[in-house]
Amino acid sequence: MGAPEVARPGVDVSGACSHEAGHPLLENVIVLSNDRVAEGVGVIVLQSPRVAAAVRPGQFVHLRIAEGSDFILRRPFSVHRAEEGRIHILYQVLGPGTRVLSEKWQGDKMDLIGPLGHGWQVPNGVAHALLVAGGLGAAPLGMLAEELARRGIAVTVAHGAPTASRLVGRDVFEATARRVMTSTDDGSAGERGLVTTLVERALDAERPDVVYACGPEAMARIVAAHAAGADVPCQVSLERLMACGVGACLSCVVATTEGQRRACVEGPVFDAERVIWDATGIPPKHEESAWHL
Amino acid sequence: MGAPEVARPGVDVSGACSHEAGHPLLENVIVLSNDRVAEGVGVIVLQSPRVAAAVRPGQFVHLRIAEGSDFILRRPFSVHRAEEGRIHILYQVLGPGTRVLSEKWQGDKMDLIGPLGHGWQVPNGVAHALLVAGGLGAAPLGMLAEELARRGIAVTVAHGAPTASRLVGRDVFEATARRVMTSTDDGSAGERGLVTTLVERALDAERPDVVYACGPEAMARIVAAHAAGADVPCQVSLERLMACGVGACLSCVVATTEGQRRACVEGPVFDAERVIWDATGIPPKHEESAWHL
Amino acid sequence: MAPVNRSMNVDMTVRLGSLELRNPVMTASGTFASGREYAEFVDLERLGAVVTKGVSMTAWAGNASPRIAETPSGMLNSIGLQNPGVEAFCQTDLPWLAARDVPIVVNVSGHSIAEYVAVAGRLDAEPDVDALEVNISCPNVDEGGMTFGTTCAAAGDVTRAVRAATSKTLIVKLSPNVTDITEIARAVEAEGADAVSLINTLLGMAIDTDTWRPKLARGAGGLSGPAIRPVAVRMVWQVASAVAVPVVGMGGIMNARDAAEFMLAGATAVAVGTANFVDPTTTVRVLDGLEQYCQERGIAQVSALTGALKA
Amino acid sequence: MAPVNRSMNVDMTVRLGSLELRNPVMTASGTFASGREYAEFVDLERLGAVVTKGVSMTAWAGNASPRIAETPSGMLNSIGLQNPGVEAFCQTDLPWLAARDVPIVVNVSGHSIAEYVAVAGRLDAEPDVDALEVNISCPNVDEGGMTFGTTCAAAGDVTRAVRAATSKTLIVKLSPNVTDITEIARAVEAEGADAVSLINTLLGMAIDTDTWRPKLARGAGGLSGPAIRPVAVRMVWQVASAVAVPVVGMGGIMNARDAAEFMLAGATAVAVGTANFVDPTTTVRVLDGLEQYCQERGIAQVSALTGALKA
Ligand SMILES: Cc1cc2nc3c(=O)[nH]c(=O)nc-3n(C[C@H](O)[C@H](O)[C@H](O)COP(=O)(O)OP(=O)(O)OC[C@H]3O[C@@H](n4cnc5c(N)ncnc54)[C@H](O)[C@@H]3O)c2cc1C
Ligand SMILES: Cc1cc2nc3c(=O)[nH]c(=O)nc-3n(C[C@H](O)[C@H](O)[C@H](O)COP(=O)(O)OP(=O)(O)OC[C@H]3O[C@@H](n4cnc5c(N)ncnc54)[C@H](O)[C@@H]3O)c2cc1C
Ligand SMILES: Cc1cc2nc3c(=O)[nH]c(=O)nc-3n(C[C@H](O)[C@H](O)[C@H](O)COP(=O)(O)O)c2cc1C
Ligand SMILES: Cc1cc2nc3c(=O)[nH]c(=O)nc-3n(C[C@H](O)[C@H](O)[C@H](O)COP(=O)(O)O)c2cc1C
Ligand code: FES
Ligand code: FES
Repeated sequence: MGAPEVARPGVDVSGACSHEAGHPLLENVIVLSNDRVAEGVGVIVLQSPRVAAAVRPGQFVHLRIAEGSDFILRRPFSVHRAEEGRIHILYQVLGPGTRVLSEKWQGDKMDLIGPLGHGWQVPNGVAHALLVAGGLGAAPLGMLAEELARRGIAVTVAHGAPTASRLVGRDVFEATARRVMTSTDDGSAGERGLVTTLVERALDAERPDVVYACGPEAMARIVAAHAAGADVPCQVSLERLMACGVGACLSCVVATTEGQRRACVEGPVFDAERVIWDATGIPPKHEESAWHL
Repeated sequence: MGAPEVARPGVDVSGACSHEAGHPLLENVIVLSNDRVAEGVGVIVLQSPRVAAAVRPGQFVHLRIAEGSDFILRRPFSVHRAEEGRIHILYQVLGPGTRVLSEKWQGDKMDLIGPLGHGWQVPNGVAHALLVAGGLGAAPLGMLAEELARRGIAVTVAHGAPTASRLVGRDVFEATARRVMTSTDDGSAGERGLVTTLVERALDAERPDVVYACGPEAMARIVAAHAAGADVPCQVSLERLMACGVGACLSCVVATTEGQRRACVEGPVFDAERVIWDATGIPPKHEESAWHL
Repeated sequence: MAPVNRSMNVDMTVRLGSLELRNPVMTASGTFASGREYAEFVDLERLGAVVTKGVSMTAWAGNASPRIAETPSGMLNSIGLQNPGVEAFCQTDLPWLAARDVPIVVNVSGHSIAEYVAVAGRLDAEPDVDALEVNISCPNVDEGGMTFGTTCAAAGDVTRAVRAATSKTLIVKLSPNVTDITEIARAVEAEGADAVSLINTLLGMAIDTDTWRPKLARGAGGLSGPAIRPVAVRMVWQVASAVAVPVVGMGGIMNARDAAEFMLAGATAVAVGTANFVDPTTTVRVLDGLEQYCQERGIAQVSALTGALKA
Repeated sequence: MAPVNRSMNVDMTVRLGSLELRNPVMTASGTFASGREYAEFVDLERLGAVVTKGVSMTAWAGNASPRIAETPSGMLNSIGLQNPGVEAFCQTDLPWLAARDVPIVVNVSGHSIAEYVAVAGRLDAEPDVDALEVNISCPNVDEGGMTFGTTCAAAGDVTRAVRAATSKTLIVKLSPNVTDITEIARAVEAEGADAVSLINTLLGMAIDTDTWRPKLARGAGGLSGPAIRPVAVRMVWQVASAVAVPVVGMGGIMNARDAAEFMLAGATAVAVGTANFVDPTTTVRVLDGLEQYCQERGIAQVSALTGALKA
């Protein structure tokens, strides 16, 4: 649709084997804190110096929540924030794995693989970015907001959730963004309605140079359509079930105009215009859950 | 071999379906303490009021060590002591289940089925009993020693272990027995040698009315032979792998002169003279371990 | 999702041939004896049916010990159908169970077709027996057992012979250790089975890497528990679309969700096996949970779950 | 037990036909791509062999998503052999891997015998390929795949045709979804297989009880991981006593003890699959652990474990 190609220095985003610079590693981590921040939502802070030093906005870690047979698969989580030797994960309790995560105590040990995936790209010349977070979609946008602010790029955030208490990740946005627009389904905070309406308005009024969106796929798809209509490049972070997390198993593919691409390596952030939206890859409870707008 | 039949009031020990009086129940329990008492041996005290009130010496509980898929099977443990609402389990760390048990903290929750099995029987007219404990074989003999002492029956204990630090369960024996004879393989406590030698001597010198033995099956077998030779009735507590613990699955059978008998219901305590000793039912590491004399 | 209506009346009854069960939750043979041992934990009269341990014509001693081994999310067993024989069963266990108001399904074993027929004939004479479940799938006996369940011809032969010997509801229990279970299911249906039950255990083995011996004295044994559930659900789904008779589904059911999974795949009723060892109250927990599952979804009849899987 | 001699030199080499491996630890096809993704975690040159993801003649798109589901101690997958085709493989992955000093086993897929032959023929021309593993057991493709692995005739036909097309070491990968795996193993041995590998995944299914849909978009898929280990060990044990060619054992290997279990059951080499996802360093952990296991027991050659199970 004519949106300018997002420049990604040194990374060929069209090839099947492009890797983010920065090698993934296996790191033993220790829980520093684990706090409930909303109904069913927590922030866990992990001592993870090697990942904290290497992670880029939009990348994720693949966490082994427990040893033993109960969780054969690791669980992928975005790095919400990274600071001196620590990473923060903003998580929602949806199933057994995230429930066990919510029961971790300070001092508990786990291991993770990271940093993984292809994060958000900041094209040269961007002066103003619109970040769109649907519920827990705030998770991978936290580091991005901080990075953009650090680089002097103006940030507008459109943040939506079903209800006020689900507007998690606010602190980072409020500390970094020029403007935070808010909507809730029930009107308990900000406007009553959908975050996509805020996006339409922001595209029109603020003319951002780029849109970064994360939330339910249905939301991301509408945001992408609005951005395309406004001729603004848009990147979306997508979720897929992941076994290996490192590109080996092909469980996480996203249908794109270039064919099947692995969300764990070529994603989770994709150019929206390349995504073929009819594919579904995650359990629907996530769409029904608080991520839903 | 002419040993007088042990009288068991109200229990037909020869039938396939005899049950110990006292119904097993499922009880949620809380860890009150969990202390290491020797290398790889611990005592865990559980708040378990219903079992504590009903359990008889030699009975056991079937403990669910963890929820989830890692331990499909419960683990059987003798009740070492029972007091006001609490039971004590003396356990040895041998495999993954007992390792997880050793990592339990005060306040942790589990559940158990108990009291289970047919415990030690005290024939009428017994005035003097010999208890034979091989290593952790002390576990099911603790309650018995206390019960016998309470009933004014004289107790002699023959207690053997590979080395002094493995002589666990001493406190109960010392508090209740008229005499505690000791042997260790390495001579670090008591006599150097096998507990079976102590037994031979005690049978000869003290003429007990009954022998109660628990330890490696090889030990129990020799003790039984000595007892038979001395014409003293002997009861042995045997171990078998157990799935249900309540008599339903037939995984725990012991070959006896009356046919296959379930260790969880008709045992774990058996009249030694009825046991056909060639059967083996437990993983050999238990025989190789500190239970070994 | 609509708010839960805990007072909604769910019709929990299901039918296996001419046998109506008050609910779909049965016990899996060999894991519940004849119910007596679990009567302390479960009100037997609440169950859909009690399925007994396998009975043969004469007493079987079973296999050597060790007879079980724990495996990841499962267990192996090689009990070997130890049982005191059908006559002893009819004298002791059956009267005890018959005094309870619960349908009785007797699991039938045999080393030969003649033995299956003899056991079935003996049980046919017992008015308290509601149905027979013919086990052509036990991996733990040398002759008979599983071999009857792995070819269509043998499975059909056993079924035909037993069918002629009994007028009771006839359930045939299938082996999962086959290339195409639908073929066997069709063969036993054609010979008059009123229902099929599946799965029996998968043949498995575990080795003690210290002693270099099999963990089971017998070498191989039957794998059960949650580990096998995906295989069982797949087979129930395949069989339910291949035959017209009802399917009793089992294999690793630990809770009501698992039971619902089997029903959605096509099972009319379900059986709880290994889970009884983990939690002796599993059967009633599954039953209560299934009812609540229906209430939460406004489902008036539990039988509506059967085969309701969407493509 | 003798004290551990950590400096004892254990001969870790094993032979698969004419192919000598520096140790018995291989990767299981489809779980390790062509090694590149795990090179961050594992020194590939330490492995016995790298077995690649299945390659077919033309590019295959694979199945719809979701393609995986977690199950008790296991996982289901229905990747569907997505791959860019043998030509692309030879242009990109192969040269990368060939630059490492590690034997390369290429897993071969086909929808037809002609496709298997074409892929094998193409790979035969590549000097860097050390062996072919012919996958006649994938449950995740409609035509071909598992169907070739479930009858002796078809398994034999594929093997014969591929044998004629390649002079490389030929491993045939067997399906566990059969009544008698020894029969299939004998058929492929008779047609010239240099080794057999087993097991591929068990066909399974899981259903989402909220949506009433299968958890995999495709419906059924392949079960792997520790849940299936007892079935795999049993089959390796059966096959190893039925054929003379070496057996590569796999299915739920998580650590060195598990690997030893397969070797005791009769495997000459082992492959690590699902465990790579749990711990990307599993292969070398298994390798180091196996060496230590031998040292602890004074075993001078790891190959002495093969088939050493006591009765
Ligand atoms: C790149 C990426 C980043 C993510 N970042 C976050 C985050 O920052 N915060 C957060 O709360 N969640 C995040 N998720 C989703 C998170 O991984 C799942 O919520 C979590 O795995 C659910 O595990 P469970 O055991 O609780 O649920 P279950 O549904 O029981 O999990 C069963 C299986 O499905 C997988 N699964 C379930 N839901 C998802 C999902 N939405 N995405 C991927 N796999 C899923 C699990 O990993 C597991 O393999 C992210 C997912 C991806 C792919
Ligand atoms: C009636 C009875 C009373 C017992 N009392 C005690 C006690 O008081 N203190 C104590 O330390 N141990 C006792 N044991 C042994 C104890 O049950 C085992 O040591 C324990 O189950 C080992 O579990 P694990 O996971 O650590 O070992 P693993 O060997 O990994 O266990 C694997 C499986 O084998 C079973 N198993 C292993 N060893 C034994 C065994 N010796 N007996 C029965 N099952 C076994 C386990 O229950 C489990 O099912 C008793 C056993 C029985 C039958
Ligand atoms: C200890 C044990 C004994 C069993 N005995 C029998 C039996 O006698 N007859 C039979 O048909 N199935 C028998 N089975 C198989 C079960 O009935 C059931 O088919 C199988 O275990 C799968 O269900 P589960 O995973 O819920 O246990 C037995 C299973 C176990 C674990
Ligand atoms: C995600 C995934 C993809 C697989 N792809 C292939 C394949 O392409 N070819 C093949 O022969 N086997 C394939 N397999 C089967 C494995 O190689 C192996 O046989 C099986 O998973 C059992 O081993 P495990 O339990 O260690 O994983 C795949 C398995 C998984 C889990
Ligand atoms: S999760 Fe394995 S390729 Fe992406
Ligand atoms: S453990 Fe089941 S009968 Fe004894």
